[in-house]
Amino acid sequence: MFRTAAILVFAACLLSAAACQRADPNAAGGVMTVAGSTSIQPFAEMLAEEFMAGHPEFNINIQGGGSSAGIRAAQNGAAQIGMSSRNLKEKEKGLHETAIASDGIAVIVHRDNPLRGLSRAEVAGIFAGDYKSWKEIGGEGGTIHFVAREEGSGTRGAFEEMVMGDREISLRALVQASNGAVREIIARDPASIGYISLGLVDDRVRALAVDGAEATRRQIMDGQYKLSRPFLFLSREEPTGTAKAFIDFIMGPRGQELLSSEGLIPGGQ
Amino acid sequence: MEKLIEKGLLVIAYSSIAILFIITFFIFKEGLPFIFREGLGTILGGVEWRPTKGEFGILPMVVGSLLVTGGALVIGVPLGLSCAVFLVEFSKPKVRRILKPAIELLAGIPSVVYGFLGVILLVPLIRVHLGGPGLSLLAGSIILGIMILPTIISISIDVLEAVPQSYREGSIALGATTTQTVSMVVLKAARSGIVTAVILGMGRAIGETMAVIMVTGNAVAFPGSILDSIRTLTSNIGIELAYASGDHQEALFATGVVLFVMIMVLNLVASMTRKKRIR
Amino acid sequence: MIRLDPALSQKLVRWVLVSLTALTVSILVFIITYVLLKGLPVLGWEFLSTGAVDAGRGGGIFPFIVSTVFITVVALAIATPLGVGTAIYLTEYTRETAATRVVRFAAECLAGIPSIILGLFGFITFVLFLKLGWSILSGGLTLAIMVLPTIIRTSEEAIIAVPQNRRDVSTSLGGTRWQTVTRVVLPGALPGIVTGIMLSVGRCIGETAAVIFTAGSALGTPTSIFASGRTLAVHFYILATETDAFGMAYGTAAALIIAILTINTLAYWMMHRIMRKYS
Amino acid sequence: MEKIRVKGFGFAYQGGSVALENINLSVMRNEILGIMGPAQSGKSTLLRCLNRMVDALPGTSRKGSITLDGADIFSGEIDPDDLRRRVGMVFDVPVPLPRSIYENVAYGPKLHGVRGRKKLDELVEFGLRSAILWDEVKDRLGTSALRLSGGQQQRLCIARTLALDPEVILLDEPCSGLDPISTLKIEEALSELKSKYTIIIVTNNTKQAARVSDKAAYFLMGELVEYGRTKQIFTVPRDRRTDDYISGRFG
Repeated sequence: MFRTAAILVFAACLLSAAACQRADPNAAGGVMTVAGSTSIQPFAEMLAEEFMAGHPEFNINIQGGGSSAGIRAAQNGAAQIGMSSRNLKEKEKGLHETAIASDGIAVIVHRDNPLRGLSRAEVAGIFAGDYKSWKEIGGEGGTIHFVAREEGSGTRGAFEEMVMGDREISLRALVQASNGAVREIIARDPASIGYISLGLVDDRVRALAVDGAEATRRQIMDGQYKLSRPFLFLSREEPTGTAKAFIDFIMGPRGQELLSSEGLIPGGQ
Repeated sequence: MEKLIEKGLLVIAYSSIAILFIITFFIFKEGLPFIFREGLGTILGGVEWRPTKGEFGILPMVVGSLLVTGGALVIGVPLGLSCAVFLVEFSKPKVRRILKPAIELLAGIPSVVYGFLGVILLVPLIRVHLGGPGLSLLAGSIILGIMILPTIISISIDVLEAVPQSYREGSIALGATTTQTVSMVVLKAARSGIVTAVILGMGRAIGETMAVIMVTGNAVAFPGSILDSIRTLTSNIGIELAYASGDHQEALFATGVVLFVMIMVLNLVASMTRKKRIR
Repeated sequence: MIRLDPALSQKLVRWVLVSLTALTVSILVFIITYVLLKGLPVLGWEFLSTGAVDAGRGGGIFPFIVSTVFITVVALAIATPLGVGTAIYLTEYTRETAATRVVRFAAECLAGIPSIILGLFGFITFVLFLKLGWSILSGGLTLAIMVLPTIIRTSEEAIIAVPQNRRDVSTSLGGTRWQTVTRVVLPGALPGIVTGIMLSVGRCIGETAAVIFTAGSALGTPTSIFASGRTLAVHFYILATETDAFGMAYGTAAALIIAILTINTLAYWMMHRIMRKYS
Repeated sequence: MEKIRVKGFGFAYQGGSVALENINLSVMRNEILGIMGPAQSGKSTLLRCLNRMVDALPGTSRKGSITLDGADIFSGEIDPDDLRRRVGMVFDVPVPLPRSIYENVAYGPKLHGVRGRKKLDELVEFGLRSAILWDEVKDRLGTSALRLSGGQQQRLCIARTLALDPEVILLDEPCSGLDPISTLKIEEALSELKSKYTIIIVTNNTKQAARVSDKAAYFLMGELVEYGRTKQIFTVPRDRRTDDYISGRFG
C-alpha cells in the first residue's frame, strides 16, 4: 500500500516538475497563441504567415479547437486571442471583440450537379432527411448524400441556427470534421450536398443560391444572402503587444485585402 | 548504493502499473460521473447522439464498431490465414524467409496512409459500381481488413511453425495428403494460437481511428446495408474531441470508457487463450 | 455431399491458397509502390527543406520533419529509461512472483490500449490538467506511454537471451548485481534493446490519433518543447482530408513511408542477426 | 593452518530437495582438495556455497556453518561480493566474456575499483603468467577472447580469477570439455598455483583427482561418503562405495 502511494507521489512529482518548467507565453519574445474556430484557422494561419514575414520579431502560434474552446481560451487566458466563428451567447459576453471579417455559409453541390438553387426550407428538408432522391426537389440523379459538420462545430452551429431552425439534422447525415473535408467529399461525389465557409468554395464545387440569392460577397453585403456569420477575434482585455500588432495588421489594408482575396467579407463593412 | 539502485528500478518497474492506473483513473474520472448521471442504459441503449442537445445514445456507435471489426475479420482472417498456411506448409522456406519479414514491415505503414488510399481509390470504386456514398461500412471493413493482415499473418506463421514436425510426419505416414494433414492435424494443433492472432487483429481493428474516420462517413445511424455509412466509438472521439466542451466532452470520455472496457475484455480473453496454449 | 478425389482436392486447395496469397501480397506491394510512385517525384530537396505555404497546399514539409523528430526524441528519452529499467527489474532483480505478473499484465494491457484513448488521456492530462497545452512535450509524453510496452517487451527478451553463465562469471569475480547488469548484461542485450527502440521510433513517426490532440497542428517550426508542432503524419492527415493538394499529400506520405520502412528494415535486420547469433 | 572449515553443513533447494546433508571437512592453506562424485552428488552445490553463488537462488535453506579463516561466511559481517573476490571460481565450461583477452582479465580488478593502465597491465600479465597463458597470447591481448581455443579459454578464465589475487580458488570440473593436452596444461598450472593459494577442484575424473590433489573427498547423493588424504583414499578406501567408484565399478 505504502509502496504504491510512494510511486504515485513520485510520478506526480515528475509530471508537475515538467509542468512548472513551462515557458511563460506572456513574456516578451514569447510565443503568442491564437486558438479557436477551425473555420477561421486556415485564414489566421495565412495571415500569421504573412504578418511574420514582415515582422520576424513576432512569433504567433495558431491552434484549432473550435469556437467554444476559443471563447474559453480567451476567457481564461490560455490563448491571448480566441477565435469564434459564431456570435457570443449572452453568458459568454464580456470579452473584447474584433470582427475581422464575416463569412458566408455556402450550400455546395458537385460541379456537375445541374441544380442552381434551393429554398431555405428545401435545404432544411434535405438535411432533416425528408428527401431521398434529387428528383424530389427538382434535381437530377439518385439518392442524396448529405454531408454535415460534426456536433460542436461552429459552422454546424451557425447552419442549424440559420437554416434548420427548430428542425434537427438527420443522424443519417455523413459527418466530416472540417470544412475542407466536407468540400473534398462534395467535389468527388456528384450526388452529394454539404455546407462550408463561402471562403473555401472552389471551382470543383458549386455554391447554390438560397431563397433566390446567389452566394456571393456582393449579395451578403447587400443583405440578400442571409447565411452569414462573423469571424471574431476575442481577448480578455484591450489587446496589447503582439496581439495588438497582429490585429492591427489584419484590420489594416493588407490584412483586409488578403481576407477579401480568400473570399471573405472584410470586417470593416 | 546497490540498495538504492534496486529501489530505483523497483519504482521504475511499478511506474508502468502506475501509468496504466493513471490512464484508467483519468478516463474513468471524466467519463464515469457522466455515465452515472445519465444512466448506463440511456447511454448504451440510446440511439440518438445529439450531444449539444442533451442526447447521448451511443448504441449506433457500439454497433458500428462491432460491424466494422467483424467485417475486417471476414476479409482479413481468410486472406491472412491462407497466406500463412501457404507460406508455412506449401512454399519453399526461401520464399517464406523473404515474404515474412516483408509482410511484417508493412505493419509499420501509418494508418492514415491506408485511410487516404481508401478515400482516393476504394471509396469512388464502391460509389460508382455498388452505389451509396462510397464512404461506408464496406470501405471501412476492407481497409481495416488489409490493415490487420500483417498482424494475423505474422502471428499465424509463428504459430504454425511451432506445430511439431512429427505431427505432420505422422499424418503423412498414414497416407494423408498435405492438404488433409494441414486441415486435420496442423490447423487443429494450432487452433488456440490462431485464435490469439485473430483476437490481436480484432484489437487493432476495434482501436483504429484515423483510417476509419476517413472512409466510413461517420453517420450516427444503424446501417441498412454494408453500403451505408457508420460511425465507430473511436471515430466518435476522433471527430468531436477537438470541439467538445462541458457535457459533450464528458460524453466523449464516456465513449472512451465503453471502448476501454471492450478492449480490456478483449485483452483478458487474449491473455487467457495465450496462457491456455502455453499449458 | 460429393467426395473429392484427394489428389484433386490437394490441387484445388493449393491453387486457392496460391491465389489468396498472391492477392494478399499484391495488395500490400501495391500500397507501397503506388504511394512511392506518386510521391517520389514531389520528394526533392526543396520539398524537404522548406516550410509550408498556403496551409500546406504548397511549399515543403521541413517544419513537420522537425516536429516529428522532436516528438520522437522526447518520447524515447522518456520511454527508454522507463522501459529498459522495468525490463532490468523484472529479469534481474526479482523472481517470477505475483507482483511481477501484475507488472507484465499491466504492460500487456497498456499495449492493447488504442492510441485514440491515449490521445484522450494525453489531452485531458497533459494538455489540460498539467496545462502543458498542445505541445511537443504533451505529444512526446503521450507517445512515450504508447511505445513503453514495446520497449519493455523487446528489452526483456534481449536481456533474457544473454547467457546466464556470463552473469555467473561476473558474480563469481565479486561483481555486484548492478555491475553485472551494466557491464555484462546490458552490453549483451544492447542490439535487442536498440531494435526495440527503433521499432518504437517507427511507431512514433506513423502515429496520428495520439498526437493530433496532444501536440496540436501548428504550421510553424517548433522552437521549444513547449511549442505546438505538427508531425508528418498529422500533416498528411490534414492534407489528405481537408485539401485537394494530393501532390503534397503523396510527397508527405512517401517521406513517411520511406522513413518508417528504413528504420524498421534496419531493426529487423538487427533482430535477424541477433537471432542467428544465439541459435 | 586451516583455511576453510565446513561443519555439519546441509543445503536444500527450493521445494525442499536436499542437495547436501551434514557435511564435515576442512581444507588447509596451500592444499588442493579434490572432490569426486557422480552427477547430482552435491559436489558442485558445495562449491557454489563456498563463495555464496547460491545466494541468487530462491527458496533455499541451509544448516551448519562454513568458515573462512575462522569467520562464518554466511554471517552479516562478510560482504558476499568481497567474499567472492577472496574465493575465486572457475566454471565447468569456459565462459569468456565477449571482450578482448586483456579486458577479460582486467574485468575483475576493474569491478573492485582498480584504475590506472599501469596497475591493470601488471595484474593482467600476472594473471596470464600464473595460468601459463602469457606466452601464447602476449602479442594479441587486444583480440577477442572468443577466438581462443577451448583450453586457452579455460586458462583465460583461471587467469581472470587470479587477477583478483584471491585466497581460495574453486574449480568446477575445469577440464570436462578439454582434450588431454589442454588438461595437462591446466593441471600443470594448478600445481604451481598451490604454493600461493588454497584450491578446491571438483572433478569426475578420478585419475585427475589422484594426480593433483592432496586431500580427496567422495560425494554420493548429498552425502560425504569418504574424506581423507588422497593417497589413503586411492590405496585403502574405508568405504566400499568409494572403492567401487575409484575402481570404475560404480553404476
